[in-house]
Amino acid sequence: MSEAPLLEVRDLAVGFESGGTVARAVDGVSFRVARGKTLGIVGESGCGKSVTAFSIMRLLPQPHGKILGGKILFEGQDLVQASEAELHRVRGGRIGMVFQEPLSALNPVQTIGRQVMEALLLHKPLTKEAAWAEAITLLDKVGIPSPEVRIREYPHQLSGGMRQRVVIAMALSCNPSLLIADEPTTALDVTIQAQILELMLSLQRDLGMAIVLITHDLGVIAQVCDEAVVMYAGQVAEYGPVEALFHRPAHPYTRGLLASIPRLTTPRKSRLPTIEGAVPALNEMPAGCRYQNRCPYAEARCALAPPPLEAVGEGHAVSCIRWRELPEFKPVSPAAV
Amino acid sequence: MRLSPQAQLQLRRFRSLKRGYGSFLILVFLSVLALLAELLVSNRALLVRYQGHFFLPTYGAIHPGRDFGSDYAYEVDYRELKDRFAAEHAGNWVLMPLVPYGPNENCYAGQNFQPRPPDAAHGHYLGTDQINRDILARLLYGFRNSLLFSAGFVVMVYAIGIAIGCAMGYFGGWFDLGMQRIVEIWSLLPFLLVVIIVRAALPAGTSFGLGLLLFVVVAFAWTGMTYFMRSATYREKSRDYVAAAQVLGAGPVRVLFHHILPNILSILVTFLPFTTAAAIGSLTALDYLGFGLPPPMPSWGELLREGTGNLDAPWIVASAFCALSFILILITFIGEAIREAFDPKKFTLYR
Amino acid sequence: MNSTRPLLLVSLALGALALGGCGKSEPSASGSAAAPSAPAAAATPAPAANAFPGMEADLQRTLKEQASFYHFKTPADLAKDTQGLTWEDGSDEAEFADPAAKKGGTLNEYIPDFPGTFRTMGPDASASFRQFILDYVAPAFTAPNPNLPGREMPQLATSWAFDPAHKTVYFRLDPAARWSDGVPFTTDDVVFTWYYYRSPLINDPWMNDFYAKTYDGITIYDAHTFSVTLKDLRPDSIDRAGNINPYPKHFFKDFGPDWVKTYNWRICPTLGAYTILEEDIKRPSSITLTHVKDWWAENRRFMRGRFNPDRIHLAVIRDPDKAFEAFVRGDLDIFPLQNPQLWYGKLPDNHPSVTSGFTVKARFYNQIPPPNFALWLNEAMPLLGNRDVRLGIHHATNFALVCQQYFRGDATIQKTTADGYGWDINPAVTPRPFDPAKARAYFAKAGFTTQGPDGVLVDKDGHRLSFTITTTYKRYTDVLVILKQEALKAGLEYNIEVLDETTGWQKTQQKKHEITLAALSRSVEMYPRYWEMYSGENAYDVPYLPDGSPNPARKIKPNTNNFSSLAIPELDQLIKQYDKTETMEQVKILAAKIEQIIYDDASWVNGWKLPFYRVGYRPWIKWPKNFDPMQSRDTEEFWTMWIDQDEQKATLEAKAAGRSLPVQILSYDHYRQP
Amino acid sequence: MSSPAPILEVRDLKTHFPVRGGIWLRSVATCKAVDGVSFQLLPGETLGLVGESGCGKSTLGKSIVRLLAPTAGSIRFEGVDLATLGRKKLKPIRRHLQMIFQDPAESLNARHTVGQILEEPFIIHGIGSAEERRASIDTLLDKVGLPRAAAHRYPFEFSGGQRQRIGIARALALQPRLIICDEPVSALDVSIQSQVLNLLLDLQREFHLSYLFITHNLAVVKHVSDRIAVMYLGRIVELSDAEDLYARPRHPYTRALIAAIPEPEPRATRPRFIGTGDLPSPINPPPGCPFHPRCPHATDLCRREPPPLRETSSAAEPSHAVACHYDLLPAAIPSPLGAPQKQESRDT
Repeated sequence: MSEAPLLEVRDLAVGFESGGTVARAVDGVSFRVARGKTLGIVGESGCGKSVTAFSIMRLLPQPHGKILGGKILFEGQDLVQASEAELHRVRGGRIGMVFQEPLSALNPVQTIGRQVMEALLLHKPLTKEAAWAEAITLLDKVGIPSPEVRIREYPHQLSGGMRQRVVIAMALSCNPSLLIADEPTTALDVTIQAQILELMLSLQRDLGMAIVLITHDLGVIAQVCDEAVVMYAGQVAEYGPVEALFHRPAHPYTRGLLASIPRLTTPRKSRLPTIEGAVPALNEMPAGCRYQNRCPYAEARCALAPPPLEAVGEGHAVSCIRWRELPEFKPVSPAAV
Repeated sequence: MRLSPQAQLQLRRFRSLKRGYGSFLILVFLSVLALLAELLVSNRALLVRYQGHFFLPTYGAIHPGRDFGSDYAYEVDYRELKDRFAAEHAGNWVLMPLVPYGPNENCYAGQNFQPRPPDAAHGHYLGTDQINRDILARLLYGFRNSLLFSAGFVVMVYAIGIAIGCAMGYFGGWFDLGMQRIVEIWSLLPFLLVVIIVRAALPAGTSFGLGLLLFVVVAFAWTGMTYFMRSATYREKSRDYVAAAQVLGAGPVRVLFHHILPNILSILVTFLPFTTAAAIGSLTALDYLGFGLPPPMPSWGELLREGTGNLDAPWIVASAFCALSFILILITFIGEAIREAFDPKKFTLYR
Repeated sequence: MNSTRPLLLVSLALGALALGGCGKSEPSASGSAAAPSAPAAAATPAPAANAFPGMEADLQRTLKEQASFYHFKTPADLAKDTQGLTWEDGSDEAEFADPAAKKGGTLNEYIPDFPGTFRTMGPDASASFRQFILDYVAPAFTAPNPNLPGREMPQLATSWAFDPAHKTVYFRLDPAARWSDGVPFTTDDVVFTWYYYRSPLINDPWMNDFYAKTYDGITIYDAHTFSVTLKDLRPDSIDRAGNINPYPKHFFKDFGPDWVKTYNWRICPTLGAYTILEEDIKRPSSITLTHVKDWWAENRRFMRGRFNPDRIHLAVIRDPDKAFEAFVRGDLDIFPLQNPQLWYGKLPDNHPSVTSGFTVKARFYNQIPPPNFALWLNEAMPLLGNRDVRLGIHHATNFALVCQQYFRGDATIQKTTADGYGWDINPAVTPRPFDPAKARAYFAKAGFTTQGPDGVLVDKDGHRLSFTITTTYKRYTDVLVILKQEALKAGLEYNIEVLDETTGWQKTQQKKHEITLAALSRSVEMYPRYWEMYSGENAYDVPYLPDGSPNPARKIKPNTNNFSSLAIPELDQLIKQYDKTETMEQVKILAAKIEQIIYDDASWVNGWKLPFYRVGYRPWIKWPKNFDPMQSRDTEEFWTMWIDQDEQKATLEAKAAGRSLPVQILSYDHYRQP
Repeated sequence: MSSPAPILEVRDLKTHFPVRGGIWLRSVATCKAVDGVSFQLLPGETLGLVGESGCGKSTLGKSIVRLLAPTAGSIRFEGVDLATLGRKKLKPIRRHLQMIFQDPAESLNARHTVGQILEEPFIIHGIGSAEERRASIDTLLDKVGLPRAAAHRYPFEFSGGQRQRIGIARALALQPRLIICDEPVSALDVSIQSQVLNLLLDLQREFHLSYLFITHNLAVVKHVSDRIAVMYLGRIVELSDAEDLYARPRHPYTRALIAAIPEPEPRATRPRFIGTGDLPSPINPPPGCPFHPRCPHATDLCRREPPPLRETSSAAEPSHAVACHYDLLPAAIPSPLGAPQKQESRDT
């Protein structure tokens, strides 16, 4: 990973203004995405993972959301400083986006063909006929059966999985180099989820694009990502290659998460390890490590200063000052069915 | 009853919205003034001292002229009485209200009927209308009529709208279907035409007073409320807290009154200012067209009509227009503030 | 007034004409609505549409079937028939128009609505527009001379002769008369006119009935000579026979069962001065009348000097206030200012438009029966059947104050129900004055002795002395408000109910009102009418038992103008006699008796009348020396004004330059009655 | 198998909804959300009910607590058939039959304090004086691990996990014997989910509760259940001991489900089965076996005849029923379930 990354987020800080005060929903987040790779951002609700994704596209809810600092370098261009016109070229052109709820991402009164076509025409100099043909090709590519028929249908006539495929087709319409997928499978059933994930991976292989996948599901991360960022309370807790993260988690939070998920291999009806307590509210964040109130290993010094990101291994970093002192993590035995 | 913290929060937020809260205070103040109109603007004296006795004529039965030494059996003219007592120096006196004119009274006895411009010397601060009635008095009493009308309107529309709308939303099925069709047909009836027809159908001698007018207007205004109540109930009914109550064994009455209604209360409160404005608007419109309150009941619509017909006497239309706009603006500000205070979006900034 | 409906002008809404500041906005209620519902004698069941053989065939069939009505004789017979009769031609009477009037120019006026039809008969035909194409402009055979009550003036007839013995009037028509489309006017049209009025197809039973009851037959002698025979002899027989507007037979060749539709927008050729050209119909904003080219009657006596403007532009302005503004602005040339709110309030003498001389204000005292504004007490209602209550109401109703302060002394209280016919009908009758004490005495007699806390009298059963006054005159609401305030002094409460025209009219016609403020407009006639408003048969279905006592089971008769539900046998007898009288002397004696009974009954509370009409107009509009004829009700009735185009130009230039012209506030009081 | 009397016995339960259309809202079709479901639930046992959205699992749960009226079949709760009982007669039974809902934010009335919410069951059933009720509320809050002061606060002041505890406390209030858990942890974050699951398991042990545990999460359901029923299009397609189901899934659908679980284990080498197609609509379920349009092994028989739920294990083994015409042993599963796919591309 010596070459320049496709996307580099540096020290990103995002705030939401309300009644005169600004709550920092994302605070000092940094990560990189290499070309053709998949980066997962995982965390619980409110940890800032979606805000980070929206910040990359500069799609924060206005007028309350603001980027307070940091850089978002995409193909060498800082999107934080980019003008609206430049952003417009980037969005849907170089970066595609897939949302959680496909139904709300589609216009209910237009056929899916028109919507895909529109996405195409916005960024490519095509005739209408060519765009139409291209739309059919795209729909075929995302695995929609008999696309020449389906193209005339309306979103409500499709199933959730098919809709998500359409959204992906729109995101792909201009051969983006980066696809940002915000919880793309959360609203879908397991079997459909597996299909969509499979589709995204195969498309990535074919088109060579990078993917930023935002999810709360560690299983999804493990299945499809190369690297992952674990976020907690607006900050990066740990990041690294998925193998390292799942087998040698360095942050107590990552460990807690991994332990608390029931797996097929977990003894039935056994007590699950838990993370006690809850995430503090944004305006009640403690000084120092934000995880300290829930951390079984917390000490007085954890409250002194925010822990820096320390390198643990190749591309693996953790934001915990005690990571070296933690007991060894017992990896879960590989799944066997 | 303790306000729920959400309600307290909403109340606090409403108070913090200066414009809306200020408008609310002004409106309350004006309403109190209007309700006490007789003490401020009236042709009846506040206090009369006559032959050692005190009289409080403001409220209650009329005093015929004979009671105070005049020779007529109809109500005494207190202004005249005041002058007479003052001239007699017999220890009798009369205390008149700030504006010593009634809303229906010809204030220039013996002179031509014609609009007269504002005349502070005579106490006609806003002038008179074309039959010499004090405009300030008519404005104030007209405002009271509007207030009473809208209060009654809101209560009745809410009562009917909530009852029918909630029943439709809660019971659903054929009842809902049937009522929906009825409501649709009912709300298609041309309101003004029906008011005219209803008036004609009433037996002679029935004066079209505030109550009856209210009844007729409400009879055609309740439908709008049912739509909101129906859909709100429908939405709330399908939420899990209702299911939870049902699983606990709660019956429809408990579910409706204990669970659903408190949860749609905020909709009702949000609609309140707009319903009030609608009531004032429709009363004014009906009066303007001459299908509202029977003359000579003071009303803003009537003043507006008279004013627009007498543009050469601009103080009539100006008074009515300013008063109406002012009140409607106040209500709009209040409504805006309530809506903002109740805005659920305020609770969540981002997901 | 020259009307095709000499007897049916008793219509409620027209009452406004004389008094209303916006009088023109009042449509006259259809005569048939006010008509007794007696079936038309001449009416036969309307033939089915497909069975109608066409107008010409139907006319021939009718002439054959009704040979006792339509007579055809020769010129030779005429000499025999008119032997010994004197032919009159009105030549000894002075004209009222100014022969020096200048022709030309455009007059701008307004109508409150675009007409619903150009027909002058049938549905929608009696809207205010009709006066511009018929009532005020189309000539009849003869018409009453507005300066000489009781005398006729020539119109289409050059001369006429009256044969009282045979109740017949002979007419010689002007051979030069021709319709505006050039077709000569002949007795063919006269025959058609009677056929038309008597045809059930016109959908107007009242008209059918009237033409059946009034006329016994017509006789045609030649193309320009005919006679009309009346059923009864009345003091105004000549007018009854002569004051009829003929219709052009050639235009009605498509007349049939669906004529209401087919003729709705066809423009009827006229014998009068003005017609409508297709290109001047600007729906919905205006209509323009154009003077007929080479009008046959241009130099005829009683026609010359009239109908002077070339064009009359009628803008449609629905809102009277807007219309007034348009007048002040200069968009309209003439505007009625009858209402004191207009004359004194909106256009006072010191109004810039008046002081700059751009608007002339004129008051013209006329002599016509005014609309009889009054409170009509419905005796069929509880309490109002009690004469003491009615007398109390008389004394508790302060119309004097209305006349003095609301109408600023311009109005006077009506003396009888029929003022304005040129003679004092009953000198013994005087309106009862406003007197709260007297009123309270009468109310006490009726049992209303205690005064409630609100000042309203209450009887021992707890009935409040409270009545609702129903009216359709929105603009007189203030009058009622004044009456209400005053009545409270007598312990009487009036509730005011202002209804729209249709509903209010219906309510009073159904006799569902307690009291109504209403007026019946009356045409300019020789003597008043009583039957419609005061006869018992218009109050109840069977008013009396055979012995003459009131029928206890009688039912209110709806759709009549007896607003007081008056049923007095003695009065009915008098009215019956009155309607058969042949001489004016008899008429006067009977009318005095009738008025006395109505007065004594006290169901009619005398309202106000205005003895003039008032208008504002531009200084370039000129009038004859005496302004209008004595018996004119508004400026358009006789079309005596003319436009001085030079002065118009000068005035407009002066106005543009901001120069003032002489102030003109005129009063023509040579016809003013003491 | 001699077992104690079942606490709940559902037999051939059907819950159909008319699909209305046109201005008169005539019934134009029937949505067969639950179409002939039978199972038993023993005291103290957890039966997991798993399936994808639209399979009818929630409808089944709601039918059992009679939030929905079943169309046919019986629901015997401790011997009493609830399916046809009126509201009045149902009320005393409801004390023993409670429900926990998916979204605690939705299932708690935002206008009531936690105290009011927890007091309501007692008020509805007229239990205890005000004093006693307050004491009960304190006990309940202790039980679910919330501070007693919570009684005076409102639901929105709590986090998702705490709210679900309130919901659980409410369900526990009347000391039920059976609780229908309708996706109780689906709306919760991972770290909270385990807390709630632990609580549910603790409570079960303490009060000898029976759970009908409805979820779409196969890992969760395996963790909490004794037995598991897999639903597909309104029917149970497989019902077995929990361990056995995962070890030896017999229905192709169950296999597809298990294969689709994203295990939090990179480089997992489980056989992957990516089924094609979507769940058909329960309004027009396919004839024959409802799974046949998606089943790689479907035959004409499958297309023609709906397979009954039949026992496949021998008497010695725990019961394992499946609704499939064929005995598909793992070895017999052909290629789509075969080699792991798309692994190599990620090993750079």
